[in-house]
Amino acid sequence: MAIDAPATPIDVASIKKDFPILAVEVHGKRLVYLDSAASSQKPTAVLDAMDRYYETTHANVHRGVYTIAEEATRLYEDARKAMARFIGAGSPSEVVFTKNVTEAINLVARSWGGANLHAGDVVVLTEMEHHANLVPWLQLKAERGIELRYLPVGEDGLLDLSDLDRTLAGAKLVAFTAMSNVLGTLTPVRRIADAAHAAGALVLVDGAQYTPATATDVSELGVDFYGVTGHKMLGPTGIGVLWARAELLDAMPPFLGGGEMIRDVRLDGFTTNDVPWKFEAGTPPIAEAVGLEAAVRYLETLGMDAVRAHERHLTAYAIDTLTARYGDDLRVHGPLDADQRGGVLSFAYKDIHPHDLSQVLDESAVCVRAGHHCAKPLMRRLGVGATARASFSIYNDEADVDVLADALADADRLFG
Amino acid sequence: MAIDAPATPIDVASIKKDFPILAVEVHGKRLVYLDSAASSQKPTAVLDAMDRYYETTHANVHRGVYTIAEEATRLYEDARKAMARFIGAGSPSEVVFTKNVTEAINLVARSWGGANLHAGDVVVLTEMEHHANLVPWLQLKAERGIELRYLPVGEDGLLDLSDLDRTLAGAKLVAFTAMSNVLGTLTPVRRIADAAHAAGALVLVDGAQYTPATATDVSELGVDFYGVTGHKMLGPTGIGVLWARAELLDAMPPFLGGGEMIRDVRLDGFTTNDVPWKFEAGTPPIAEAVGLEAAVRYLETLGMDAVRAHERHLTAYAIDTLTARYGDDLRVHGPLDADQRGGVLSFAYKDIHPHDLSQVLDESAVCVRAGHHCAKPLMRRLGVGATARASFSIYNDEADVDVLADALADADRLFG
Amino acid sequence: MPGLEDLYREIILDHYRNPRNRGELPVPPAHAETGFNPLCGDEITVYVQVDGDTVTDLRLTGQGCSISQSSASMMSTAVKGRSLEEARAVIRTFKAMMSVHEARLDGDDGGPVEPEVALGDLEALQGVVKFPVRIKCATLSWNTLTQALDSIAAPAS
Amino acid sequence: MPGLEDLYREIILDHYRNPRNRGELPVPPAHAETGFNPLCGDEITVYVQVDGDTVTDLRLTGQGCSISQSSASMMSTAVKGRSLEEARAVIRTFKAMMSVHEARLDGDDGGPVEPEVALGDLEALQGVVKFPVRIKCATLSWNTLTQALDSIAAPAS
Ligand SMILES: Cc1ncc(COP(=O)(O)O)c(C=O)c1O
Ligand SMILES: Cc1ncc(COP(=O)(O)O)c(C=O)c1O
Repeated sequence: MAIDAPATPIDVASIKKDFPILAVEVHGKRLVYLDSAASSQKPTAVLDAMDRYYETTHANVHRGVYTIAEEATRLYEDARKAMARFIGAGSPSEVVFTKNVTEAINLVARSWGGANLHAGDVVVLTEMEHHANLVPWLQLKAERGIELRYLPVGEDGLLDLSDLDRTLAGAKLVAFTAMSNVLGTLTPVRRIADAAHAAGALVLVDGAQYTPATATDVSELGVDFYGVTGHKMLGPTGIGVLWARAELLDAMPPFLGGGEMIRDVRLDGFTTNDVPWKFEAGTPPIAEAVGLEAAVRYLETLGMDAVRAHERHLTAYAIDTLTARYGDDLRVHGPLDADQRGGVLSFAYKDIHPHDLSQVLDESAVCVRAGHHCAKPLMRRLGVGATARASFSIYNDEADVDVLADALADADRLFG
Repeated sequence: MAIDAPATPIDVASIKKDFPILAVEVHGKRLVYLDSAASSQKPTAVLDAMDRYYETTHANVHRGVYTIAEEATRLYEDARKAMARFIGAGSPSEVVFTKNVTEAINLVARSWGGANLHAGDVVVLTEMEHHANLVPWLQLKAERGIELRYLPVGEDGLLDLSDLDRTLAGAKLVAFTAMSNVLGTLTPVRRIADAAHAAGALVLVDGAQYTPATATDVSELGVDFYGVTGHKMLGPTGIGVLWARAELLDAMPPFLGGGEMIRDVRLDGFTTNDVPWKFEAGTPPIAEAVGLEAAVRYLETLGMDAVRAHERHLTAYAIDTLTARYGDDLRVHGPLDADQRGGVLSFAYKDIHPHDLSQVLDESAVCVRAGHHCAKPLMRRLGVGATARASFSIYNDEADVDVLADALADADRLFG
Repeated sequence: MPGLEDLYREIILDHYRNPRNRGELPVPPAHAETGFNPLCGDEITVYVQVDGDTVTDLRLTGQGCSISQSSASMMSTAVKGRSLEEARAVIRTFKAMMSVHEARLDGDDGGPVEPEVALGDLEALQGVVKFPVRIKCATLSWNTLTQALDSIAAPAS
Repeated sequence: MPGLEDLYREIILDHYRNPRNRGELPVPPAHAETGFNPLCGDEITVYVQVDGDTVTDLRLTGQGCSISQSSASMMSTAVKGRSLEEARAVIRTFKAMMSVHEARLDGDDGGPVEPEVALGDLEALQGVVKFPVRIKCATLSWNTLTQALDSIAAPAS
């Protein structure tokens, strides 16, 4: 959804008021939430939309004739349309609601992969994938002997594409993240997708970090499968999205079996419903879809280009501030150029373990994540066991970065 | 969770005030919600718990050191404990959160079934199962040639167990509902479970309708796997539960792959986390778990024996009222004795199609479901294409039944 | 809120009570296709006999609500005896009448379409569009007929 | 809210800065076991040498936070030279000290347990129970040692 009009800058002071949790105090101090890459906070508009739904309209969808059931169905399907619009899908029927992006990727691995991947078939991943885009393929490797190849990560934290064509040769699928949840790296999606298609492979992109941070258009990206997760984009927990090109979804066998996804069931067999419902077994996350639509509308009102500009600025400010202040004591993982990364900043400070760092920062009510960030292979590639990671969203500003910078000095006092 | 103290009767007038949607008007009339078997309404306590969580505590669970992440983790794991207590589980580690009960049953079919069911192995189901407990097994039948046998439904709407032992002979699993979502029939869970175990089979019970309606104790029921779904028991959409005996869960291979469910991931393989997390790939439904705990507490405060007594009474009242008023023009499907059924009442009225009936009832703001209720094989067994179904919860009273009875007369005027 | 009289017009109830063209046709030479409404369980089987360029006969079996049954019955009278091309035009026009709101439910945003042919009695079904869930009832027989005509045009190899 | 000084006692920081018994032992005759903290990525390998009834040597490699490293270091000094039975008693007592709150996180409700042996310096780790997420850090090496002792007791066939 590219927006051509110049973006109105993000007004963080007013945005902060939309997020009730930011008024919370921890240890008597204002909460400085720098962990949006793990899960974003939710604006009042999202909570209100869900409450309003439960308080006026709730009923199970797709099966009721009465007024509120019809209205619940309409709201649920409207959320699908909003999501389709937000990621540039050709049609809402290409949008499948899942419980999170992890399920979306598993759905592709089990359904499309189950039908199309056989012993010896090649799937190309990268060294910077989240476990959500590693384990489903490792499961297929263990179960049916597919071969996995990895695009390496260079010293600069970018994907090393020097051997791209050879790595892609003969591959059936290339699956990779559009933005690293550890390094912040933005990957060249279109370039890899075009090369993959030229090699005869399909392309799955994990958009969990990318879509909350930038304008997304799946057809401009030129991909075949795309996944996002609601809770990282101001939406509720319990919902994710798989988008796939219609003809792929049509041809794929069903995944989970149950209500909603069938056309007919007999004691000896069943036939499946049309897409996207074929892939939505059981009662879907109805209120969560309503909440996700409110999140999408909130982001659309800000404009995703403004969101990107804001986070780009804040990331550059953070890199500048931290390195100016701590010099060689602080090492930023990944590209230093904010144009090449989203608002996710992994760093090492002296030799203080990230766990200890995060614990000390918590005393200043600063929330940063410490650990492997569900990317253990990348940790091994970086030669570390864990990193400390600060990540930014629309409700963060330079003052938040300054609090982080100040709080690092405390860690120094304890462990220096 | 059997409660021995005599149950305090349900005070519907005061309960109605806890459910905001019941104050809504449709076509200028008070909403009479008689579709709780499809999805129950939510008390303010549940919505408040989720709002409070998002407004004060939200962070991703299990990975953060900082205060609100630790608190979010505690709330999520407390919800697991509450759920364990509510269904009489031996330990919270036997409780896996899923997106709905459909996923819970698919998890057993794919994980346990994938490891233990081979061509020719027998799974016993019943003719009254919901598609959620049919399609996963039909998928395994199509994929690997397991054999399905069905316990029949008698003319009285009860399971016909006259041939039970022969049906169970050689079976590996018996999977059935504790309460029919169409007929309301309560099935003899313990008796079937004991017979199944004697025959060497494991037992999966679909508790989607049973647990919202009666005190549940999985060890008293004597089952091996048990599933429930949050949105039918006053909880939010987007969450369900699989309970299974610890040693079964321990031995089962993982289901979905991704974050949370791993111990270690390398480029060439992975090892799994402990139960229950082994089965919870990706960010779980955190707020939904918090909401579900609030729902469980709400039900515990009423007392499940009181809930059962109330719904039993209302069902008997409805059967009496409708048959007294409409005689042979109205036929109730399933057992007529309220002791043998929960608060779910499928019926046929003259030869008016259920769809038309439901449409006409909606004019009186009466919400009943019309259709196959995701139980097409049972529809065929009953010799109908669809039924109209009224179902009751704690917020329904005799006045609601009376409105239903009156509204049926309108249908008569139009179609009689 | 639209009233029930918008939905249950007299002509609809008449076709429901006295369905036209009920029954089967021998297959072959006729072609049979069964459609399901996965939402409510309605099933309809359309038997269609095409000779040369003409839909010479059309019969219906199955069960469903007043809307699905009367729509099927009206369809049978509207299509029987027509040329294949005319039959397709009727189907397109009827689907277009339904589509604005069916689209609403399905997610596709098809705009309104100019009517190609007069729909006559079938216009009574226009009231259905105010009840989006019931649109699937009204279109079930039409989608099933389309499938039948498609497989006559391109027989399975 | 407990303060950081409850967590980072001086003795803990000392063991973190100057870890005892770092290194490897030749396998065999020693036995090695690696443990992972799936939450944060900490890894620890415990090398343990048992001769007859005695834990004659114990060495540690791996990486982790101050809590996991100091707990491992203190464990090594507490267990080395002890009989197998004494070592197990130390493990049980330490785990009991951690368990009330670990249970909180895991869901198991184990009540408090009478200490079987004096824990000495290890008691400094008691402050960890106020930071439930860090308990997994403190118990990592202990769980790994338990696994090592178990597989020495019952060697894989
Ligand atoms: C008996 C029974 N089993 C399973 C289900 C499926 O529940 P869900 O759609 O929440 O997975 C239902 C309700 O739809 C039910 O009534
Ligand atoms: C890049 C990436 N992919 C996948 C995921 C998994 O998302 P979820 O846990 O919502 O399924 C995450 C976040 O945890 C992520 O950052």
